Amino acid sequence: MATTADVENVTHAPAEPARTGLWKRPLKNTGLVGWLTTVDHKKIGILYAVGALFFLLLGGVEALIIRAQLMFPEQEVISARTYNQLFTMHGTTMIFLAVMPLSAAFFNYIMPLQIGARDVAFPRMNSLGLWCFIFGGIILNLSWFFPGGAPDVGWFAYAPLTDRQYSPDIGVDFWIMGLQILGIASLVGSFNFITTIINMRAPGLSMMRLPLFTWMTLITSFLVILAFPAITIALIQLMFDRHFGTFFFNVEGGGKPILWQHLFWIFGHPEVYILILPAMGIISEILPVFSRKPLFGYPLIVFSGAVIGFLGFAVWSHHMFTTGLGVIATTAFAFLTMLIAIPTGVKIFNWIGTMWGGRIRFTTPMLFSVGFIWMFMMGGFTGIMHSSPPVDAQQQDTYFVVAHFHYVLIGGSLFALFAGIYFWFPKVTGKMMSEFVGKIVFYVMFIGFNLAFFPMHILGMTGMPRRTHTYKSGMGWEQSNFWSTIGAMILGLGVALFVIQIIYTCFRGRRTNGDPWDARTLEWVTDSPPKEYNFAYTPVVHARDQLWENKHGPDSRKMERIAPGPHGIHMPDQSWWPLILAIGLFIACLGMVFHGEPAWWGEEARYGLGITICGLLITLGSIYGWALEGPGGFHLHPDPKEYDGALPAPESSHGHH
Amino acid sequence: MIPSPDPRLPESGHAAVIAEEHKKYFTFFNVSIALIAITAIELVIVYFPINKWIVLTALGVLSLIKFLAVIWWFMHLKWDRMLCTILFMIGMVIAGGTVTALMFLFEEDPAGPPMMFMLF
Amino acid sequence: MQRFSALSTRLAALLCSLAGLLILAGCSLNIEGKQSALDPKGPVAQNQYDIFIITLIVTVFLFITVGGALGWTMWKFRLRKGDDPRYIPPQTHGHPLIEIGLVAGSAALLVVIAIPTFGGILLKKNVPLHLVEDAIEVNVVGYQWWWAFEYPEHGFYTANEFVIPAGRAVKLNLRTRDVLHSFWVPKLAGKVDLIAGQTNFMWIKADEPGYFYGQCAEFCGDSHAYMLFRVIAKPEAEYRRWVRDQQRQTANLNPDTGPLYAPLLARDQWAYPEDKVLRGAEVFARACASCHSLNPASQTNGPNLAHFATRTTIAAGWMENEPDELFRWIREPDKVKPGNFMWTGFLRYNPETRTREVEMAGLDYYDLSDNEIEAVVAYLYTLR
Amino acid sequence: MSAHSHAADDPHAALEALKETSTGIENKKLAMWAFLASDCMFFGTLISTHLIYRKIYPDIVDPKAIFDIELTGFSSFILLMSSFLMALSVSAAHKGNIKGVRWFLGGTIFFGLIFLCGQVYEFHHFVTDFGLTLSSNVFGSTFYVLTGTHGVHVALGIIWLGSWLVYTFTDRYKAEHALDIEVAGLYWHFVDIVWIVIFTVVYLVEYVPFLT
Repeated sequence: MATTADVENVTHAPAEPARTGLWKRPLKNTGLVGWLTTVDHKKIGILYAVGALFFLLLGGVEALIIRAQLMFPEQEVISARTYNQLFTMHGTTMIFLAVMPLSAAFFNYIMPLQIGARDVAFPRMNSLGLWCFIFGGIILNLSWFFPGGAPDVGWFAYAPLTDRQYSPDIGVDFWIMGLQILGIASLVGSFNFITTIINMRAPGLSMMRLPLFTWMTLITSFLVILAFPAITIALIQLMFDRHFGTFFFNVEGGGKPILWQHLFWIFGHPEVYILILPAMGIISEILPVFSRKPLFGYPLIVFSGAVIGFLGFAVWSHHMFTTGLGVIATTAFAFLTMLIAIPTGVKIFNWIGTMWGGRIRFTTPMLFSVGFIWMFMMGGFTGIMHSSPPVDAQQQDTYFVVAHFHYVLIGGSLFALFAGIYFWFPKVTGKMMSEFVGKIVFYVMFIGFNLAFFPMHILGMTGMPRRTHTYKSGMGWEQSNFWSTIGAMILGLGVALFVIQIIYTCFRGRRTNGDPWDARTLEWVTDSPPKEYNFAYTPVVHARDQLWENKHGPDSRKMERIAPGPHGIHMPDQSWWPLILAIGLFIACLGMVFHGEPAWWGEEARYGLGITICGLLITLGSIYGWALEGPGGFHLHPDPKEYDGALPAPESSHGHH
Repeated sequence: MIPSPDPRLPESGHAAVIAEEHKKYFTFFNVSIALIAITAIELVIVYFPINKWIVLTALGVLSLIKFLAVIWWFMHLKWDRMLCTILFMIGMVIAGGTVTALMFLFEEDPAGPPMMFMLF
Repeated sequence: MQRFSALSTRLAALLCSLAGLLILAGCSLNIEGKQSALDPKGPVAQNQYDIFIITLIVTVFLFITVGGALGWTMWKFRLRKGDDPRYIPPQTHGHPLIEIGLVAGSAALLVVIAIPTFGGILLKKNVPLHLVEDAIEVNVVGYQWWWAFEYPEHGFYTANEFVIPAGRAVKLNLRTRDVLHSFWVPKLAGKVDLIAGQTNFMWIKADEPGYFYGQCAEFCGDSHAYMLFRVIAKPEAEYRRWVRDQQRQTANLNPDTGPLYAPLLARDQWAYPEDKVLRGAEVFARACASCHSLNPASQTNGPNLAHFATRTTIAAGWMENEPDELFRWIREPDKVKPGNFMWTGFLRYNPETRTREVEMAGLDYYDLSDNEIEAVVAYLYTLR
Repeated sequence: MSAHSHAADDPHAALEALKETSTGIENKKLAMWAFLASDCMFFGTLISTHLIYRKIYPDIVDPKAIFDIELTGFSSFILLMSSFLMALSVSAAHKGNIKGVRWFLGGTIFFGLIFLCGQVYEFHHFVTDFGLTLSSNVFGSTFYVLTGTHGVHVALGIIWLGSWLVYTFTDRYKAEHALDIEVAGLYWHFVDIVWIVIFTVVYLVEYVPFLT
């Protein structure tokens, strides 16, 4: 058997990184250049997280302004147009710029560690995904600074309101191009994750031994690659309608705006699962750790995740029950939607089963996880309600639906993502977040969240529609709206406290050892934070919860280690090209935005196409630069002393703690 | 410069690779002949003055054969691991299902006349 | 830290049970609001309410059982003070029988929802046979941001509120002239969208006479929040009288052949002097008539204003129909309803210049004086 | 690259050394198949848009009057041939037959260019002789965007394959690039099968007798 001892025989030959391309390939992995050119999945993950948290705060501020406007009836804190822009940008920001990238941050950082890989399959493509996300966020938010302002058509952007006839302003163009570039980010990321998970697992880590979070990453990635094409094409069609006079959604030319809704929700419903499945994966990692028990019914949880993903493509029209679908279609989509409740329920049962008989430690991540189950249950149950079209007819487009999806997306996704942050923060930084502050954050958020969103159920059932910037007094909505705003502010306070805690912990946090939670999965086998090469050896996996087996299992299930060969560990070189490629796309998208804006740019708008072509040429050029520079790479020879900071010696089963 | 053969295989297998690829040549040739023949048949049968359903079914079956032939032989699925086929089929099944469902949904247009299979 | 941990566990359990109570308290109430879906007054809304209650019972049952199990698990298996944190509980991996049982159980509960759901879908789509005989028909057309109602059987239009006979089914054909809207009177029926490029169908019936609040429920641009309407259900006889009144011409539409108002009302019923009314008529003909028809049988770009004085609301249900409110509405429509066409004029998109051009001038262009507006208000209140 | 001294005695390591990936499928190939699965949805969306509008407005245009089925049939034949040559280039690349790679790739690109010229001619013909543009009616919108997207795929494929053709003449071309050519080939074949579908549902069905 190979052991770490082999490495001591290795000579520490200096690595000679390749230097190709138009300029020298960046060698330094520190400083600004280090971050801009990084291909390290961990750094990319951190950048994703920082970007996502920034946009979470931005979207949160937008939400607070919205709630301030609705605090009292017939208020005029902001104008109707501004309100419409705010809820459009709030929705778009939270979905595409906060929750998805935060999930992507975990995919990037945690997944390769969980499968014992050195990095993702295509490190430079990973970096491209990151920069496309950043530039997509920039494009979307640039719209605030141009005449006409941000898009004001809703994140769903139903045609024909998005037609130039009804939205002549530039906002919708920003929205289209921003989403398009964010779509590229998600797509390249997902191809990468799929390849990584299928192909780069450590020896012995069969699919049915994969940690649940990795499984959910895989399923989510499949959802992304199959759902995003629908919106990409729909956006292209909308762009053609707005810029080149086609009739896809233009009623006067015979277009059917209902088609937009179908295409949008063919994407939009799987998107919902893209937002929630990673959260379920995180929960399925945390519950076993703090219950000190393996996941109950692992195969069934995996299977139900896959079923949810698959059924997610067969239920899109339940967002359209009020659009006059035929009886057969309505019934079919209603029943398929109800069917989804079963695999979702299975997950909840199995989470309870995981905790059952365990020894539950209510740490901050665990509190957020349990909070997730409660809140997700609430959101799920209201979801069952409007899976029934007659009930949905009263609830669609009301605050009831707003309550429902915030229970799923905040109480669900965001709580789970926060749980993940508390759980993996020591992994990423090597520092512990304070349990005391963490619990305060949880309770503030939990109370604020429920106060903000529970009254919305009542608002919806008593007839308050969504997306209205004000409401008449005397409709019986005053109380609920008032308390909802108060709750939103408390929730905002909780999030602010959380961000402060993160920043504080980064600088002043208590150092911790590699495995502070007594965890179960492979990512905790390495140092915290991991070295840039992740594992100084190739782990050979013999069980599902490998680290747990290392600590408490029989010898036959303990991990083995294969030392790197005489060349050391191969590392890819950093690269400028992903960033330049993303800049090319950014320029192309901006050109396309300006092409549609004669209102304030006059005849010069026609140069927009020229800018687009320049951007595309930059893109093409960077593809060549990328291809010709090659993956490059150098070899590292880890110092034997750096090995496995957290891994107990395989001989002793109780070495830890 | 003559590069060495496929590095995935041991050196001793080089001759086997060559033989294998030679066999593939004839397979590819036969497949391409079949594809052209089927295209020709398709071009002819659309003019047959027979029941539209027979023509449409025939068209569907023939293009499906062409489709499968290309992915099975030209795209190496026959020789590759099953996983590639499964991966692609996931996309095909969901895309096919979506197209079918959309076609059905737009037949249900309550405003218009029953347009079921007006095109097909 | 340990104590805080135990405390927080207890607090968590308390919060969760509170949330459960809130659910029960919040949803099982029959909340009567002006626009409440929990206070159904017609068969369609009643059916939807009933199914909602069924789903509520099922989900509350689930919440209590699953949530109970969860809460109990959290409580029973928590790490207590004095427990050895390093204790390793039995590493059980699951039990197929339990799991299959739970799957089957939840599937069975879904059937309970599915059956009435199917009935509800059918009910909403078609007027039941026993009601179809004396159903009336109303064509609903959505505009940014108001509603036109046409009675095709009687050949007249009205705007933003319409009258239906209590006890009779009303078939609604829903169309839109611009973007999407959604027709929603919660007490009578759940919403159906007005989709550009197609006609949607729904039906409503008010069991008793009443005044029902409705609102556009699909985001439709700037003033979406101000796109309200009313459904007024009247007893049969009153409904007939109303129809007869609506068919009557309220104003002489040709300014050359006489006064512009209908001389049907006794002078003492007028709140305003006649010269003011006449002046108002002139202003109306100059600044308003291009968009607002006074002929009940025709529909132009703006709401039909025949019989304006009989309506209860103005500005698409946002304001009460009172002189002060009306004055303000005409004085500053851009402030009352941002983006609305009464101010900017009716815009048409020009694909060549890619901009919206004014097709019919709005009040911004006419710049009416306060006196003129008062005159128009006086005139409008003669339109009975 | 990461082969190590214990490859012989450790079965896991031996597996790693031979296959490098968990499944034995190369990363690039796997990613390409995932991309193609995704591309199915792209074209699925476009094709359904076209078919839906074709069905809703059967009389807006008489495609039979403007289509030139002989030309399109010839184009299909050309694309199938290029697919055949592509398969041969991949085969040649695996054999290490670099001359074969050059010839077959050149042929593939040549046929691809003919196809593209056919499409440009077709579009030009439609625009100038029938006045069918993107913005003349819904048929124009859906038809041009669908076939245009396919055309863009073909054009990108030609650029991609052309780059490889040039690359084979440099001394940077190595035997392991057979995999890259195979991956490019997968893309090219996919473009071909999309055309098989488009040829049937956009062109051929219009000629079925009952459709008048």
